[in-house]
Amino acid sequence: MTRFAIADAPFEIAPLRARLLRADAGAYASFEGWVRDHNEGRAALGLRYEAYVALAESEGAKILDEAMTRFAIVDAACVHRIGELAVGDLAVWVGVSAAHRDAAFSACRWIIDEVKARVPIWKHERYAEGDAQWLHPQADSEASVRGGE
Amino acid sequence: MTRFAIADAPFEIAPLRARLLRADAGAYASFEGWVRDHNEGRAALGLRYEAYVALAESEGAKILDEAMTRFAIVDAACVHRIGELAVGDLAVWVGVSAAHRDAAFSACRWIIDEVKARVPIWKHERYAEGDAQWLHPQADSEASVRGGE
Amino acid sequence: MTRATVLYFAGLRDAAGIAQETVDHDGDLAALYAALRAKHGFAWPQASLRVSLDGAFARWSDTPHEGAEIAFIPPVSGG
Amino acid sequence: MTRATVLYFAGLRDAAGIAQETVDHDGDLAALYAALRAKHGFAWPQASLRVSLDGAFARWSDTPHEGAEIAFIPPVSGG
Repeated sequence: MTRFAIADAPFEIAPLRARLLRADAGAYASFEGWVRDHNEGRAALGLRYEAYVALAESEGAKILDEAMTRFAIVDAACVHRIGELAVGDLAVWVGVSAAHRDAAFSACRWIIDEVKARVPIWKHERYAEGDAQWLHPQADSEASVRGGE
Repeated sequence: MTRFAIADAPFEIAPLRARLLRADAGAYASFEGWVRDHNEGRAALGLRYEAYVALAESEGAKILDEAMTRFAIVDAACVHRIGELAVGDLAVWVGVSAAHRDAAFSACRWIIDEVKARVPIWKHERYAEGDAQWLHPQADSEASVRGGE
Repeated sequence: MTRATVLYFAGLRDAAGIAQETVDHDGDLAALYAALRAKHGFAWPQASLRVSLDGAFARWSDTPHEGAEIAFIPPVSGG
Repeated sequence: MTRATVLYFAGLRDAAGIAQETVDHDGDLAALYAALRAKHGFAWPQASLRVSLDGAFARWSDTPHEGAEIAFIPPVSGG
Protein backbone atom coordinates (compact mmCIF):
# COMPACT_ATOMS: atom_id res chain seq x y z
CA MET A 1 0.00 0.00 0.00
CA THR A 2 1.78 3.11 -1.22
CA ARG A 3 1.22 6.46 0.46
CA PHE A 4 1.45 8.45 -2.78
CA ALA A 5 -0.46 7.79 -5.96
CA ILE A 6 -1.13 9.38 -9.34
CA ALA A 7 -4.79 9.04 -10.41
CA ASP A 8 -5.82 9.35 -14.05
CA ALA A 9 -9.54 9.55 -13.15
CA PRO A 10 -11.60 11.12 -10.34
CA PHE A 11 -11.06 9.41 -6.98
CA GLU A 12 -12.99 9.16 -3.72
CA ILE A 13 -11.51 10.74 -0.59
CA ALA A 14 -13.57 8.74 1.92
CA PRO A 15 -11.74 5.37 1.61
CA LEU A 16 -8.35 7.14 1.62
CA ARG A 17 -9.29 9.01 4.79
CA ALA A 18 -10.65 5.84 6.38
CA ARG A 19 -7.28 4.14 5.99
CA LEU A 20 -5.70 6.87 8.13
CA LEU A 21 -8.14 6.46 11.03
CA ARG A 22 -6.45 4.78 14.00
CA ALA A 23 -7.38 4.32 17.63
CA ASP A 24 -4.14 6.03 18.68
CA ALA A 25 -4.67 9.06 16.41
CA GLY A 26 -6.56 11.99 17.88
CA ALA A 27 -5.98 14.45 15.06
CA TYR A 28 -6.47 14.44 11.30
CA ALA A 29 -5.55 17.28 8.96
CA SER A 30 -6.26 17.29 5.26
CA PHE A 31 -5.69 19.49 2.26
CA GLU A 32 -7.48 19.53 -1.06
CA GLY A 33 -6.56 21.49 -4.17
CA TRP A 34 -9.47 22.27 -6.46
CA VAL A 35 -9.47 23.72 -9.98
CA ARG A 36 -10.38 27.39 -9.72
CA ASP A 37 -12.32 29.49 -12.23
CA HIS A 38 -9.45 31.96 -12.43
CA ASN A 39 -5.68 32.11 -12.12
CA GLU A 40 -3.43 35.15 -12.20
CA GLY A 41 -6.51 37.26 -12.91
CA ARG A 42 -7.51 35.31 -16.01
CA ALA A 43 -10.81 33.41 -16.33
CA ALA A 44 -9.99 29.69 -16.60
CA LEU A 45 -12.16 26.99 -18.16
CA GLY A 46 -10.22 24.01 -16.91
CA LEU A 47 -6.85 22.39 -17.11
CA ARG A 48 -4.88 19.33 -17.87
CA TYR A 49 -2.26 17.81 -15.61
CA GLU A 50 0.50 15.78 -17.16
CA ALA A 51 3.04 13.77 -15.19
CA TYR A 52 6.18 11.78 -15.76
CA VAL A 53 4.34 9.03 -13.95
CA ALA A 54 7.22 6.72 -12.96
CA LEU A 55 9.28 9.57 -11.55
CA ALA A 56 6.25 11.26 -9.98
CA GLU A 57 5.34 8.08 -8.13
CA SER A 58 8.84 7.49 -6.82
CA GLU A 59 9.39 11.13 -5.85
CA GLY A 60 5.94 11.33 -4.22
CA ALA A 61 6.65 8.17 -2.24
CA LYS A 62 9.95 9.69 -1.05
CA ILE A 63 8.12 12.81 0.18
CA LEU A 64 5.62 10.74 2.14
CA ASP A 65 8.37 8.52 3.60
CA GLU A 66 10.29 11.62 4.60
CA ALA A 67 7.17 13.10 6.24
CA MET A 68 6.82 9.94 8.34
CA THR A 69 10.31 10.48 9.74
CA ARG A 70 10.20 14.29 10.07
CA PHE A 71 6.91 14.56 11.98
CA ALA A 72 5.29 12.73 14.89
CA ILE A 73 2.48 11.40 12.75
CA VAL A 74 0.63 8.09 12.61
CA ASP A 75 0.08 7.92 8.86
CA ALA A 76 -0.18 10.10 5.76
CA ALA A 77 -1.25 9.81 2.14
CA CYS A 78 -1.44 11.90 -1.01
CA VAL A 79 -3.13 11.44 -4.37
CA HIS A 80 -2.65 13.74 -7.37
CA ARG A 81 -4.90 13.77 -10.44
CA ILE A 82 -3.62 13.85 -14.00
CA GLY A 83 -5.62 14.29 -17.21
CA GLU A 84 -8.39 16.76 -18.06
CA LEU A 85 -10.00 18.58 -15.12
CA ALA A 86 -12.91 21.03 -15.06
CA VAL A 87 -13.45 23.95 -12.68
CA GLY A 88 -14.34 22.55 -9.25
CA ASP A 89 -12.63 19.19 -9.81
CA LEU A 90 -10.33 17.81 -7.17
CA ALA A 91 -6.70 18.06 -8.29
CA VAL A 92 -4.80 16.88 -5.22
CA TRP A 93 -5.57 15.50 -1.77
CA VAL A 94 -3.33 15.15 1.29
CA GLY A 95 -4.40 13.49 4.55
CA VAL A 96 -2.41 13.10 7.78
CA SER A 97 -3.31 11.43 11.08
CA ALA A 98 -1.39 12.02 14.29
CA ALA A 99 -1.75 11.87 18.04
CA HIS A 100 -1.79 15.67 18.23
CA ARG A 101 -2.86 18.44 15.89
CA ASP A 102 0.47 20.27 15.72
CA ALA A 103 2.15 17.41 13.87
CA ALA A 104 -0.91 16.73 11.72
CA PHE A 105 -1.08 20.33 10.47
CA SER A 106 2.68 20.70 10.03
CA ALA A 107 3.07 17.46 8.09
CA CYS A 108 0.05 18.13 5.89
CA ARG A 109 1.38 21.57 4.96
CA TRP A 110 4.88 20.24 4.38
CA ILE A 111 3.68 17.43 2.13
CA ILE A 112 1.64 19.65 -0.19
CA ASP A 113 4.50 22.16 -0.37
CA GLU A 114 7.00 19.44 -1.29
CA VAL A 115 4.66 17.83 -3.81
CA LYS A 116 4.17 21.18 -5.54
CA ALA A 117 7.91 21.84 -5.54
CA ARG A 118 9.35 18.43 -6.43
CA VAL A 119 6.93 16.06 -8.12
CA PRO A 120 7.13 16.11 -11.95
CA ILE A 121 3.56 17.16 -12.71
CA TRP A 122 2.71 20.04 -15.03
CA LYS A 123 -0.44 22.10 -15.35
CA HIS A 124 -1.78 23.18 -18.72
CA GLU A 125 -4.45 25.86 -18.31
CA ARG A 126 -7.22 26.67 -20.77
CA TYR A 127 -8.59 30.20 -20.62
CA ALA A 128 -11.99 31.67 -21.41
CA GLU A 129 -10.35 33.76 -24.13
CA GLY A 130 -9.49 30.61 -26.05
CA ASP A 131 -5.76 30.28 -25.47
CA ALA A 132 -3.92 27.83 -23.26
CA GLN A 133 -0.48 27.51 -21.71
CA TRP A 134 1.81 25.34 -19.65
CA LEU A 135 2.63 26.73 -16.23
CA HIS A 136 6.31 26.46 -15.42
CA PRO A 137 6.47 28.68 -12.34
CA GLN A 138 10.06 29.16 -11.21
CA ALA A 139 11.61 29.71 -14.62
CA ASP A 140 8.83 31.81 -16.06
CA SER A 141 10.65 35.05 -16.68
CA GLU A 142 7.80 36.61 -18.60
CA ALA A 143 5.32 36.44 -15.73
CA SER A 144 5.50 36.83 -12.01
CA VAL A 145 6.11 33.68 -10.03
CA ARG A 146 2.89 31.78 -9.63
CA GLY A 147 2.29 30.78 -6.07
CA GLY A 148 -1.34 29.70 -6.15
CA GLU A 149 -2.96 26.32 -6.16
CA MET B 1 -26.96 29.04 7.79
CA THR B 2 -24.61 29.22 10.73
CA ARG B 3 -20.93 28.37 10.40
CA PHE B 4 -20.68 26.79 13.85
CA ALA B 5 -22.88 24.08 15.25
CA ILE B 6 -23.13 21.77 18.25
CA ALA B 7 -24.19 18.23 17.27
CA ASP B 8 -25.72 15.86 19.83
CA ALA B 9 -25.41 12.88 17.46
CA PRO B 10 -22.89 11.67 14.84
CA PHE B 11 -22.78 13.90 11.77
CA GLU B 12 -21.64 13.49 8.16
CA ILE B 13 -18.68 15.55 6.96
CA ALA B 14 -19.44 15.24 3.23
CA PRO B 15 -22.38 17.68 3.05
CA LEU B 16 -20.56 20.18 5.29
CA ARG B 17 -17.51 20.03 3.03
CA ALA B 18 -19.69 20.33 -0.10
CA ARG B 19 -21.10 23.63 1.17
CA LEU B 20 -17.57 25.07 1.22
CA LEU B 21 -16.77 24.16 -2.40
CA ARG B 22 -16.74 27.25 -4.61
CA ALA B 23 -15.53 27.94 -8.12
CA ASP B 24 -13.27 30.69 -6.79
CA ALA B 25 -11.69 28.51 -4.10
CA GLY B 26 -8.59 26.54 -5.04
CA ALA B 27 -7.70 25.32 -1.58
CA TYR B 28 -9.48 23.47 1.20
CA ALA B 29 -7.99 22.60 4.57
CA SER B 30 -9.76 20.56 7.20
CA PHE B 31 -9.16 19.30 10.69
CA GLU B 32 -10.83 16.45 12.56
CA GLY B 33 -10.47 15.54 16.19
CA TRP B 34 -11.09 11.89 16.98
CA VAL B 35 -11.46 10.15 20.34
CA ARG B 36 -8.17 8.41 21.10
CA ASP B 37 -7.66 5.17 23.00
CA HIS B 38 -5.36 6.92 25.45
CA ASN B 39 -4.78 10.32 27.03
CA GLU B 40 -1.96 11.41 29.29
CA GLY B 41 -0.68 7.84 29.24
CA ARG B 42 -3.94 6.35 30.51
CA ALA B 43 -6.01 3.86 28.49
CA ALA B 44 -9.34 5.52 27.68
CA LEU B 45 -12.62 3.77 26.89
CA GLY B 46 -14.49 6.81 25.65
CA LEU B 47 -15.73 10.15 26.76
CA ARG B 48 -18.65 12.46 27.13
CA TYR B 49 -18.70 16.05 25.95
CA GLU B 50 -21.00 18.48 27.69
CA ALA B 51 -21.64 22.03 26.52
CA TYR B 52 -23.42 25.12 27.69
CA VAL B 53 -25.13 24.96 24.32
CA ALA B 54 -26.48 28.50 23.98
CA LEU B 55 -23.15 30.08 24.92
CA ALA B 56 -21.16 27.51 22.90
CA GLU B 57 -23.17 28.30 19.78
CA SER B 58 -22.79 32.05 20.12
CA GLU B 59 -19.09 31.87 21.00
CA GLY B 60 -18.43 29.40 18.18
CA ALA B 61 -20.23 31.64 15.71
CA LYS B 62 -18.07 34.57 16.88
CA ILE B 63 -14.91 32.57 16.23
CA LEU B 64 -16.02 31.69 12.71
CA ASP B 65 -17.07 35.27 11.99
CA GLU B 66 -13.70 36.48 13.26
CA ALA B 67 -11.89 33.94 11.06
CA MET B 68 -13.75 35.32 8.02
CA THR B 69 -12.32 38.78 8.73
CA ARG B 70 -8.82 37.72 9.86
CA PHE B 71 -7.96 35.47 6.91
CA ALA B 72 -8.35 35.67 3.13
CA ILE B 73 -10.75 32.75 3.03
CA VAL B 74 -13.88 31.99 1.02
CA ASP B 75 -15.83 30.13 3.71
CA ALA B 76 -15.37 28.13 6.90
CA ALA B 77 -17.39 25.90 9.18
CA CYS B 78 -17.03 23.94 12.41
CA VAL B 79 -19.15 21.30 14.14
CA HIS B 80 -18.47 19.95 17.64
CA ARG B 81 -20.06 16.82 19.06
CA ILE B 82 -21.56 16.56 22.53
CA GLY B 83 -22.82 13.46 24.31
CA GLU B 84 -21.27 10.00 24.66
CA LEU B 85 -18.42 9.18 22.25
CA ALA B 86 -16.47 5.95 21.79
CA VAL B 87 -12.83 5.55 20.73
CA GLY B 88 -12.53 6.47 17.04
CA ASP B 89 -15.61 8.70 17.03
CA LEU B 90 -15.42 12.11 15.45
CA ALA B 91 -15.40 14.83 18.13
CA VAL B 92 -14.87 18.00 16.11
CA TRP B 93 -14.55 19.00 12.46
CA VAL B 94 -13.25 22.24 10.92
CA GLY B 95 -13.28 23.00 7.19
CA VAL B 96 -11.97 26.09 5.40
CA SER B 97 -11.98 27.01 1.70
CA ALA B 98 -9.80 29.76 0.25
CA ALA B 99 -8.21 30.91 -2.99
CA HIS B 100 -4.78 29.88 -1.71
CA ARG B 101 -3.51 27.26 0.72
CA ASP B 102 -1.72 29.63 3.10
CA ALA B 103 -4.96 31.21 4.25
CA ALA B 104 -6.81 27.87 4.30
CA PHE B 105 -4.24 26.24 6.60
CA SER B 106 -3.80 29.29 8.84
CA ALA B 107 -7.52 29.81 9.33
CA CYS B 108 -8.20 26.11 9.95
CA ARG B 109 -5.52 25.97 12.62
CA TRP B 110 -6.67 29.22 14.20
CA ILE B 111 -10.29 28.08 14.37
CA ILE B 112 -9.56 24.78 16.12
CA ASP B 113 -7.21 26.54 18.55
CA GLU B 114 -9.84 29.15 19.42
CA VAL B 115 -12.62 26.58 19.71
CA LYS B 116 -10.52 24.57 22.15
CA ALA B 117 -9.64 27.69 24.14
CA ARG B 118 -12.93 29.57 24.22
CA VAL B 119 -16.01 27.47 23.55
CA PRO B 120 -17.74 26.19 26.73
CA ILE B 121 -17.46 22.46 26.08
CA TRP B 122 -16.09 20.03 28.64
CA LYS B 123 -14.67 16.55 28.23
CA HIS B 124 -15.41 13.78 30.72
CA GLU B 125 -13.07 10.85 30.17
CA ARG B 126 -13.73 7.25 31.15
CA TYR B 127 -10.66 5.10 31.75
CA ALA B 128 -10.00 1.40 31.35
CA GLU B 129 -9.30 1.23 35.10
CA GLY B 130 -12.92 2.14 35.80
CA ASP B 131 -12.64 5.74 36.95
CA ALA B 132 -13.61 8.89 35.10
CA GLN B 133 -12.91 12.60 35.35
CA TRP B 134 -13.67 16.00 33.95
CA LEU B 135 -10.79 17.64 32.13
CA HIS B 136 -10.35 21.26 33.10
CA PRO B 137 -6.93 21.94 31.57
CA GLN B 138 -5.71 25.39 32.53
CA ALA B 139 -6.73 25.28 36.16
CA ASP B 140 -5.83 21.69 36.83
CA SER B 141 -3.14 22.13 39.45
CA GLU B 142 -2.93 18.42 40.24
CA ALA B 143 -1.88 17.41 36.70
CA SER B 144 0.24 18.90 34.00
CA VAL B 145 -1.53 21.10 31.52
CA ARG B 146 -3.23 18.95 28.93
CA GLY B 147 -2.57 20.14 25.42
CA GLY B 148 -3.70 17.18 23.34
CA GLU B 149 -6.78 16.61 21.27
CA MET C 1 -32.65 41.43 46.35
CA THR C 2 -32.41 40.23 42.76
CA ARG C 3 -33.53 36.73 41.81
CA ALA C 4 -31.48 34.92 39.18
CA THR C 5 -30.81 31.41 37.94
CA VAL C 6 -27.28 29.98 38.20
CA LEU C 7 -26.25 27.08 35.93
CA TYR C 8 -23.45 24.65 36.83
CA PHE C 9 -21.46 22.60 34.32
CA ALA C 10 -18.90 19.81 34.41
CA GLY C 11 -16.70 19.84 37.50
CA LEU C 12 -18.62 22.74 39.04
CA ARG C 13 -21.88 20.80 38.75
CA ASP C 14 -20.28 17.78 40.38
CA ALA C 15 -18.99 19.98 43.22
CA ALA C 16 -22.34 21.72 43.70
CA GLY C 17 -24.29 18.49 43.35
CA ILE C 18 -26.91 20.36 41.32
CA ALA C 19 -27.19 21.53 37.70
CA GLN C 20 -28.84 24.83 38.56
CA GLU C 21 -30.30 26.82 41.39
CA THR C 22 -32.23 30.00 42.00
CA VAL C 23 -30.41 32.65 44.00
CA ASP C 24 -31.43 35.92 45.63
CA HIS C 25 -28.48 38.25 45.75
CA ASP C 26 -27.36 41.86 45.70
CA GLY C 27 -24.07 42.89 44.14
CA ASP C 28 -21.99 41.96 41.18
CA LEU C 29 -21.11 38.55 39.71
CA ALA C 30 -17.82 38.42 41.60
CA ALA C 31 -19.66 38.76 44.90
CA LEU C 32 -22.20 36.16 43.81
CA TYR C 33 -19.45 33.67 42.98
CA ALA C 34 -17.74 34.31 46.30
CA ALA C 35 -20.99 33.57 48.11
CA LEU C 36 -21.70 30.41 46.11
CA ARG C 37 -18.10 29.27 46.41
CA ALA C 38 -18.40 29.49 50.18
CA LYS C 39 -21.74 27.70 50.11
CA HIS C 40 -20.68 24.79 47.89
CA GLY C 41 -16.97 24.64 48.64
CA PHE C 42 -15.82 25.19 45.04
CA ALA C 43 -12.07 24.72 44.67
CA TRP C 44 -11.65 27.20 41.83
CA PRO C 45 -10.68 30.77 42.58
CA GLN C 46 -12.62 33.31 40.55
CA ALA C 47 -9.53 33.97 38.37
CA SER C 48 -9.72 30.40 36.99
CA LEU C 49 -13.26 30.87 35.74
CA ARG C 50 -15.17 32.96 33.25
CA VAL C 51 -18.72 34.10 33.83
CA SER C 52 -21.70 34.47 31.52
CA LEU C 53 -24.93 36.43 31.75
CA ASP C 54 -27.93 35.45 29.60
CA GLY C 55 -25.85 33.28 27.28
CA ALA C 56 -23.01 35.75 26.62
CA PHE C 57 -19.66 36.12 28.35
CA ALA C 58 -19.83 38.90 30.93
CA ARG C 59 -17.56 40.84 33.29
CA TRP C 60 -17.26 39.93 36.95
CA SER C 61 -18.22 43.53 37.72
CA ASP C 62 -21.54 43.16 35.91
CA THR C 63 -24.64 43.08 38.11
CA PRO C 64 -27.34 40.59 37.20
CA HIS C 65 -30.86 41.82 36.54
CA GLU C 66 -34.02 40.15 37.82
CA GLY C 67 -34.52 36.81 36.03
CA ALA C 68 -30.97 36.67 34.67
CA GLU C 69 -29.34 33.36 33.68
CA ILE C 70 -25.83 33.15 35.07
CA ALA C 71 -23.15 30.51 34.49
CA PHE C 72 -19.67 30.15 35.92
CA ILE C 73 -17.51 28.64 33.21
CA PRO C 74 -14.77 26.24 34.36
CA PRO C 75 -11.72 25.80 32.10
CA VAL C 76 -12.98 24.29 28.86
CA SER C 77 -11.75 21.08 27.24
CA GLY C 78 -13.45 20.77 23.89
CA GLY C 79 -11.72 19.68 20.73
CA MET D 1 28.50 6.34 -28.84
CA THR D 2 25.80 5.48 -26.32
CA ARG D 3 22.19 5.12 -27.42
CA ALA D 4 19.53 6.40 -25.04
CA THR D 5 15.89 7.51 -25.05
CA VAL D 6 15.02 11.10 -24.14
CA LEU D 7 11.50 11.95 -22.93
CA TYR D 8 9.99 15.44 -23.25
CA PHE D 9 7.17 16.77 -21.10
CA ALA D 10 4.96 19.84 -21.05
CA GLY D 11 6.58 22.97 -22.47
CA LEU D 12 9.71 21.05 -23.49
CA ARG D 13 7.61 18.64 -25.53
CA ASP D 14 5.81 21.52 -27.22
CA ALA D 15 9.15 23.13 -28.08
CA ALA D 16 10.65 19.87 -29.37
CA GLY D 17 7.48 18.93 -31.23
CA ILE D 18 7.97 15.31 -30.11
CA ALA D 19 7.33 13.35 -26.91
CA GLN D 20 10.52 11.31 -27.12
CA GLU D 21 13.48 10.56 -29.32
CA THR D 22 16.43 8.21 -29.50
CA VAL D 23 19.83 9.85 -29.24
CA ASP D 24 23.39 8.67 -29.78
CA HIS D 25 25.73 10.66 -27.61
CA ASP D 26 28.97 10.61 -25.69
CA GLY D 27 29.45 12.61 -22.53
CA ASP D 28 27.39 13.57 -19.50
CA LEU D 29 23.80 14.71 -19.21
CA ALA D 30 24.81 18.38 -19.25
CA ALA D 31 26.51 17.94 -22.61
CA LEU D 32 23.50 16.01 -23.92
CA TYR D 33 21.11 18.80 -22.89
CA ALA D 34 23.36 21.42 -24.51
CA ALA D 35 23.28 19.46 -27.78
CA LEU D 36 19.52 18.95 -27.70
CA ARG D 37 18.91 22.56 -26.67
CA ALA D 38 20.84 23.68 -29.75
CA LYS D 39 18.97 21.21 -31.95
CA HIS D 40 15.43 22.10 -30.76
CA GLY D 41 15.94 25.71 -29.67
CA PHE D 42 14.85 25.16 -26.04
CA ALA D 43 14.55 28.47 -24.17
CA TRP D 44 15.46 27.03 -20.74
CA PRO D 45 19.05 27.18 -19.56
CA GLN D 46 20.20 24.00 -17.87
CA ALA D 47 20.03 25.70 -14.47
CA SER D 48 16.24 25.97 -14.80
CA LEU D 49 15.78 22.24 -15.28
CA ARG D 50 16.33 19.01 -13.39
CA VAL D 51 17.32 15.80 -15.08
CA SER D 52 16.35 12.17 -14.50
CA LEU D 53 17.93 8.88 -15.45
CA ASP D 54 15.84 5.69 -15.52
CA GLY D 55 13.01 7.25 -13.52
CA ALA D 56 15.11 8.76 -10.72
CA PHE D 57 16.49 12.28 -10.36
CA ALA D 58 20.12 12.37 -11.47
CA ARG D 59 23.12 14.72 -11.54
CA TRP D 60 24.03 16.65 -14.66
CA SER D 61 27.50 15.12 -14.38
CA ASP D 62 26.07 11.58 -14.66
CA THR D 63 26.76 9.75 -17.89
CA PRO D 64 23.92 7.70 -19.38
CA HIS D 65 24.44 4.01 -20.03
CA GLU D 66 23.31 2.16 -23.17
CA GLY D 67 19.50 2.00 -23.26
CA ALA D 68 19.02 4.64 -20.54
CA GLU D 69 15.76 6.60 -20.21
CA ILE D 70 16.50 10.29 -19.76
CA ALA D 71 14.12 13.16 -19.05
CA PHE D 72 14.73 16.86 -18.70
CA ILE D 73 12.30 18.15 -16.10
CA PRO D 74 10.94 21.66 -16.63
CA PRO D 75 9.75 23.60 -13.56
CA VAL D 76 6.81 21.67 -12.14
CA SER D 77 3.31 23.03 -11.47
CA GLY D 78 1.37 20.30 -9.72
CA GLY D 79 -0.93 20.95 -6.77
